[in-house]
Order: sequence, then structure tokens, then C-alpha cells
Amino acid sequence: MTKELGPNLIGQVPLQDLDRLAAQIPHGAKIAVPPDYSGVAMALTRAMIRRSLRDLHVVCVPISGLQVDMLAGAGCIGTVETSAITLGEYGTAHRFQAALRAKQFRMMDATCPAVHAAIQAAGKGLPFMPLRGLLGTDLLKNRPDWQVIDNPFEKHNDPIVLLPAIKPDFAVFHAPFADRNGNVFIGRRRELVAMAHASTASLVTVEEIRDVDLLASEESAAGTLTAAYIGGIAEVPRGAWPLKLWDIYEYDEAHLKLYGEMARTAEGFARYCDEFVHDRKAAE
Amino acid sequence: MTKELGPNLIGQVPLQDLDRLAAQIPHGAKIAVPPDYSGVAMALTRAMIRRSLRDLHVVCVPISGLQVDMLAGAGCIGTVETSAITLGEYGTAHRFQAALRAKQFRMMDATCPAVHAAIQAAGKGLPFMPLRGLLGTDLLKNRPDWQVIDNPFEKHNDPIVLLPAIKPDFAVFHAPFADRNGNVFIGRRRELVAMAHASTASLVTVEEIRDVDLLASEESAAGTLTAAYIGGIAEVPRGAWPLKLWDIYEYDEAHLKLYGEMARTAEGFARYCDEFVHDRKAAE
Amino acid sequence: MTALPFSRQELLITTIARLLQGCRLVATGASSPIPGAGALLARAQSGGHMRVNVLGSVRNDFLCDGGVELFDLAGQGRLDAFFLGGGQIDGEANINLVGAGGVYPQTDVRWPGSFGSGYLYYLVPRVILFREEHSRRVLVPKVDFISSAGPKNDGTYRPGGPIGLLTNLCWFAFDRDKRRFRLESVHPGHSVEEVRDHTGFDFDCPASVAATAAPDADILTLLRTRIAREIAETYPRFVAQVFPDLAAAGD
Amino acid sequence: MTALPFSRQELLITTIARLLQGCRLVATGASSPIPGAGALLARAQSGGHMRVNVLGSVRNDFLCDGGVELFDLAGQGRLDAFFLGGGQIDGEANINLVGAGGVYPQTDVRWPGSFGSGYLYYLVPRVILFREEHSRRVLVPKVDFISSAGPKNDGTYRPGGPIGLLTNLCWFAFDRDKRRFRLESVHPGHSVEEVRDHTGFDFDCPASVAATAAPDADILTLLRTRIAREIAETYPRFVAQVFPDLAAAGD
Repeated sequence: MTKELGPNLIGQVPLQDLDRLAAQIPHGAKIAVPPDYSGVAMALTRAMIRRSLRDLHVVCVPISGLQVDMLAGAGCIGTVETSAITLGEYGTAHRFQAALRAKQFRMMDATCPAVHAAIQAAGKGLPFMPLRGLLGTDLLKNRPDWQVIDNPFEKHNDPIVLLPAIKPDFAVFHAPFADRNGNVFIGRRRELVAMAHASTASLVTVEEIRDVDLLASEESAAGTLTAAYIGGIAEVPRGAWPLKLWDIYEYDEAHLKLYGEMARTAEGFARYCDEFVHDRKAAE
Repeated sequence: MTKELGPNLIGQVPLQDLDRLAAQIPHGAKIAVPPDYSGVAMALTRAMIRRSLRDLHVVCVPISGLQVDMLAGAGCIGTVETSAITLGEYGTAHRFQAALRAKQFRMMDATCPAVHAAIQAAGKGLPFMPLRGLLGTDLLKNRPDWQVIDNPFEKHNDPIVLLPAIKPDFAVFHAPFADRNGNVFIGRRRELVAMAHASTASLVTVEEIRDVDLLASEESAAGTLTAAYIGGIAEVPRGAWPLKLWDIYEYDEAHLKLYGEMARTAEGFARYCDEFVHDRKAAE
Repeated sequence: MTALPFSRQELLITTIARLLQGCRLVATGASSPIPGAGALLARAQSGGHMRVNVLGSVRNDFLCDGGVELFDLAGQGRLDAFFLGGGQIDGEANINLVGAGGVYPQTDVRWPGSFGSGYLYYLVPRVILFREEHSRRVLVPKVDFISSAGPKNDGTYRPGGPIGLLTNLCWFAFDRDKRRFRLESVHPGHSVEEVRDHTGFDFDCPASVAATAAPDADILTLLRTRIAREIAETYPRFVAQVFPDLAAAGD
Repeated sequence: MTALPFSRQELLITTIARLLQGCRLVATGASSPIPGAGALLARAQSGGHMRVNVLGSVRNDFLCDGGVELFDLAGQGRLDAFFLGGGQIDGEANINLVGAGGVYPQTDVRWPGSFGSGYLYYLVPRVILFREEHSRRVLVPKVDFISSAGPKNDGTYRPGGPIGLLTNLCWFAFDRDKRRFRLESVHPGHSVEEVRDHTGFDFDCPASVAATAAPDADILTLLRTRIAREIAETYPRFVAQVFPDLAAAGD
């Protein structure tokens, strides 16, 4: 049901259909994605699977679920950088786990504030950001990209971890609406702002384009991601389906249960994709 | 015209009159203040001068103007940490400059993003934050509290400045309104959020208390500083006067011109204080 | 032992509330109905001195600064208590939320991941380890992967750490100096022997171990009415199961 | 020399607009009407490829993340151009916004302070040094205090720096390899000798120096109508003074 708007601009931002938006993402791209409750671009994820993208480096800010499970099951992923992958009450992330066991991608386990800090570092153009905690963990031991230095502001020995900035090519997420200039309403989901600042460009799906100016009032501007960060927008009603979108719509529990059952096996997942990804028996 | 509400609570936040709010600040306190255009608690500043506070460490996030000029003129300041002190088109900050020349306080010159970064470090509980730039400046040379390390993520020599966290005792500012639970509307003035996160407590004056719940909607929550950070609120209509409050009221140009003229000399400033600070011929 | 006048969950909730006394700010994470109810009960008993942030709640979530604010609060020293679990927990209070068996990252069992534990465990002064299952599968001599390490007393920066471990059988206090758990109380209906049989790590055990304090009638009433209603917003299924009377009353 | 068909300010604005060609994102700081007008003019000529953020504007301020966002944009490499001035500027492009004479911090003259210069000068690829006053008081052999250093070519991280210095008399390009200014053009009505007389630092000077390109009629019309209206929102007094016809028309 995506409107086929063709090449177009809102403000200075390209307004694209779902497949053109997905086409901006090349094989091997590093993409940042939000947690399941924060506005996941699931319709765009299905479009990415249809394009048979390969070797994506997915940075979960700071965790993920269905999106990574599907991308892993479809063989799109080369690296997963996350603090957790969980389908919550809908069961185990079987496709993610199977692909991990089969060494189909590189796993970079983190802890939530470490992902946030490394994303914020990129958003400030910093090479690294310090973080407390992590000492003595096997997380640290398995992350050769992290370093421990001695805090130079303490006289006594005070080791502290430095995390290199994470600079994604794209922040990819779904939001309630964009305004006529391509500004996107993100409410208090400030992890979306951090992801956008850190990334070269943000690819955003929205429920709708509204003929308003989010920057016109202090109230609405406070919850806005400004258009300067955005590389493309697609208007996709129910674009987070079957996940929830904030308090706008809820998880599709029946569908998630169905997914949880079908995705137990590679064959079941393939059937799921035939039906809901390739045949587009989905929201879009 | 401050309402004398006495000891009271909104949510879990003490609702106080101006003088009780000022009384929370002891001699020698480290306070963080915003720039002239972002909501300065000028009525509270006058109350602080009436209390003859001494040896304040004022951290300007990242610059200041009238507030620091008056506090310096009144002899309240022990340290100024800032990227600039300017009255803009209302002329030179004579009281600040005279006190500086007379060595009445310690001067810590910075650059705007350095103040922001050090405040953000405290808001994250980090001992320091890195910042690009600054190399080769006399700012760096005169800040022994700043350190230069070699970026451990680069193979070649890459010096980078580390700034120790700034942890104020109080963030002090003026905002349009608080809700019935003590949450404060700050719009997109995110430097106020950063100041509040960094400080032990925030002392806030507001134009009014509104019988609403700012956390009730995503729109209003996005521009809200949550009550957990706030140590006291006073309801002070025109509490930023003679400075502006966002787009709610403008600079009182005639008064600022008068201030600029009177504050040229110590004697003139004393007369100004007699009239507008001690006699309270001001908004409050 | 006859049927108790309170349920297992009610004992856990009221025990948690007791452990949170004196906190100013408490937060609970995902999928945490019992810690959430315990925190809300403690708040109700605090006389307005405690704030509680329940992840997933609308009415009891005061954070405005995105997912990072909880961690920033902990870094600032404002977050007094938090709850962590573990697929494995060992006798030095190391916890494992990543996986067991095999060779990391190709572990035989894979759990979701470490979430915020690798940070919060170090920063929050009163971490309550909470795992209902009390078995040698969970409470192991040594975890296979350290998502977050128990306190080492090695002088590194560590304002936070575990105060103890609460399970379906007992409450272990954690002795930070000795880096060991000490059996503090056994829940009514269970025994020290039962705890020992189902615990895979060594722990200190006094000659006489108290029974975990049972909630009194007033607290149970408060829990079954106001607190059950408050937590139902976030965990309706939990309330339907544990407080069926409230659910039946249509509250 | 007879009266020019354009004002000094109009020449400066159109010169700035030319220097900004090809930028995607330009910002101007406080008290910067001429850079602001120049940026808005460049945007109007860019065919929708340039964003401009005018500090103090409502209609031309797209930042939503507080005072820090401009600096974050620069750190991200998104901010292509910015303007800096200086109480003193020297021949190696060091700038001083703090004070002169005496011993810091008790300088004989104190200016407001360094603002964001100590950072932006290092990060923004196209910094235009802009100071209307062209005198030996301002353009000195060596600044008394370095608020922000000229490029050193010492291998330290420095994607940004000055492309040149625009004054009431001329446009100096900055040669980063030689770490020296080169006189690129002298404004109509002025001479190389005049520049030399009023400049306190050494600079390179070709045998023949062009005149700064005068704006053509189309650009002047655009500037005097649409651009003047746009910048009037933020700088009404400036527009009243420099574009009195527009102001008189009540636009």
C-alpha cells in the first residue's frame, strides 16, 4: 500500500518508495537500528531482504529482535554488534542463533551504554568515548577494538575502557510522521537522534507525511530530528508491523507467535519469507 | 510579585519562594548557568546578590552576560569558567572586566564545545571527555586541568585533549513553566538538560506552575526535564527580566541600556543595585 | 507444611520491597514484574521519598532523554538500586547473560545477551540479583562467560555491585569483603538442605538461618490492591495470574 | 573614483556568497549580519543544494538539539563553512578573541572570549575570517593570545581551517602550505598600497592583483529584495541601515 510517489522532494529530502529507499543501501553497509519498541523499519527490512543484501554490519542501538532475526535468517548479515537479541515473550531468536552457530556472521557482544557511548562519539566526531564498568568481563576480553587506559586525571591506578566511535553508513528506522520539509518527529526517542547524528545519512519510513512545520513551535521542535540528517524518506503506513510503534499501534501478537513458530527451522523461515516478504502479504 | 507559597511540594519537588530557593546555595558553590538567550534566572540572581553570596564558581554553559557581570560587580564570584562574557549590543561587561583586572576571581577561559563536553561528561558520570581542536592555543596552555593524550586508536601520533568532567553543585535557570509534578518544560534547550544531569540538583524559577502533566504525551515529554533532577522550584513571573525568555518575552532594551550605562563604574553599579536589586524595583 | 497465606510471588515482592528501603531512585528492566511490583510497594511505603522507573510503563516512567538516560542516571550516582539476573550466576557473583557450553561465540546455548549489566553492575550501589529458578544449572561454581564481574576489591572504580541474590528458595547476602554469598534467610516452606542441594557454588552458612520474613496483613492488603493495580498497567498477564481476585474485580 | 553602484556591505555579502559556492551546510554565529546575508544569498543561488543555519533566526534555524548541535555537526564533518573574526589576527592566521596587552588574564584590553573558535577553526573545512576593520591594530604580526591557532601542518588532526580573510579593503587567500596570506583581490576603490599600509603582518602579493569582482545587476536585485527580507528577520537594524529602500517599503 506504499504510495508510489516516484522521485520527489519534501524540503530538500528525497521522498521515495520503499524499494528505492532500500536501494540506497549497498552490500556491506553498516546500518544502525533501534530496539523493537522504538520504531523499527520492518517494511524496509523486508524490502532489504527482497534485494538479497549481503554482508551488512548491523549495529543495534542498543539491542534488537525480530529485525536482526529476519536479516540473519535471510543471510543478509556479516556482522552483528549488539547488547542483546531477543524476541521477548515471543520466544527464542532461532534464526539469529542458528546463523551464529553456523558462523555466518561475526558477533560483537556489547553492553547497552557501550553502544550508546560509541554512537554518541561518532555524533560528536570524536575518535572514542570512555565508559565505566566492563572491567573483568568477557565482553571486554572479546572486543579487541576496545582499549583500556589509565585515567590520566587520577593519581592512583584507575583503568577505564575507551570505546572507538561507531560510524554507521545509515541510521534506519520508522517514525510516526515527517513534516513537509522532511523533518521527522521522534518524540523522546533520543537514541534515534544519536543514531542519525552518528550516521552518514538516515533512511526513514514514516506512517505519513503531514503538511505541518515541526520547527514552527518549541514544543514540536523539541521532539524533532531535523531534515539535515536525512537521506531519504518513504511513506509506509504500518511500517513497523508486526512490531509496535510507540503508543500508536501495538505488537501484532498473533503474527509474532506465527513467526516464532515458523522461524524455528530454516525451512519454516523460508516459507514465512515466501508468504510475508516476497509476496508482500504484509502491511505494505 | 513572587507568590509566597511557603514550604510546599509539587510532586516530590519543594516549591519555594525566591529567597528560600536562593538560600539553598551556600558560599563557594559551583553553579552552572545558561546563556542570556536560553532562560537565565535573573530574579534568583538578584536574590543571590541580596544574600551577599561569596566565592561562587560560575560555569557558563557555554557563555554568559548580564548575570555574570552583576555577580562579579557584587563581589559574589570566586571563579568564572566560560567561553565568553558579553552583553552583546548593550556594550562592554564593565563589572566583569573590572573585577577580572582587580584579580577578584580566577578566570578559566574555554571554548564553547569544551564546556558542553565537560558538562556532558559529568552527566554520564565519566571522569573526562575528549575534544578535538584546542591544540596550539593559549586556552590549552592556561588550563592545567586539561590534559593532552595520544589517541590510542591511531597508529600515528594523534594528540587529543581530554577535559575533566565539570560537576556543578547546582544548575540554575529560568523556564516557562513546571507541571504539577515538578517536571520542567525546556523545549529544545538541551543545554539545560545537560546542566541538570551534570549537577547535584537544579534550582529552577518558572513563569508559572501549570496543572498539567508534561509526561502525559510524547510531544510534551520530548521537551521536558524530569523532576528527578530538580531540588527546588520558585514561581517567578518575568523571572528572566531584563533578559529575554525564548520567544515569550524580549529583552528590556531600555533597561539593559540603563544597566550598561550605570555599570560603567563601581559607584553606578552600586546605585543600580540599590534601586533594582535591594529595593526590588524589578519584576519580582 | 500447609498452604501459606501468601503466594511465592508475594513473598518475593515483599522481600524486594524490604531490600529497597531507603532508596531514593529505583529502576526495573525488561520482563521484571516481580521487581517492578517490589519497587512500587517500596515506593508506597517510602512516604514520598522514593522514585521508581518501571521500564515499559507509561505512568511510571519519568525518563525523557531516551534509552541512554537510565545509564546516565547510574553514572551520575542517582540510581540507587537495580535488578540483574543471569543464565548462570557463580559464587563470586559473576553473572552470565550470553551463553553456556561450547566456545564463545559459538556457545551450545545462547541467551539474548548482556543488556546493560556490564555497566550497571559496576555503578548501581544496590544491585539485587534476582533469579527465580534455584538450581545447579543456574547457580554454578564458575560462569562460562562473564557478562558482568562480581566485585574484585582490586581498587578499580566500582561504586556499585550486588547486595545479594534472591531466588525461589532463599535470600543470599553478598559479602563484598569475602567475595562470597552468605545464606541469610530461607523462604518459609524450604530448608537449608534444600538450598544446599540445589546450589552449585560454595556459600557461607551460619549455624542457624532465619526464615525469610513473611509479609504482614497490612502489606499484603496494600500489595493486593494498590500495588497490583499499579503494576497491572505494565504486566497485565502477571497480575491476572498472581492476583486473580483483582483481575476478576475488573480493576 | 566616483560612487559605486553598490555599497561596501553589498560587495562583502556577494563576495562571501561566492566563497560559499558548493557548500552543503553553512552556519553563521552571533552578530553576523553580513555573513548571514552572504550565506542566504549563496543558498538562493544553490538550486536547493545548500542549508543555512542563521544563529538567532527562527525561520532559518533548523537545529533541534540545543547549543551543542552546531559543534556536533562540525565534528561530524557536516558543517562546510563558518565565519570567525578576531580582536587580533596575525600573518599565520592565529586569531585572538580574548585580550591584548598586559599579562593574561589581566590583559589591558579584554574582549568577550573565544566562543566556539578554539574548536570550529579546526573542524570546519571552509572557515572565512571576516573582520571589517582593516588596520594595523587588528592585523598584527603576532597575536597576544591564541584563541585559535592557524594551521601548523604538523600532522595533527585538522580537517578545518581558514580559506582566507575578508576585510573592508581586500580578500586575502590563505595558503595552507606556506602558512601565509596572499593578497587575492582588492575591493574596488582601494589599492594594494592602501592594503599594505594598513596590514601589520607580511603577506604574499603577486605583481598584479585583481579587483574584487563586483556583483552584477541580477545578484544585486536578488540581494536587495529576497535576501534583504530574509536577513531582516534576524537583523532588522542592519537591513534598515544597508537596505533603506526595502525598509521604507515596509517589507
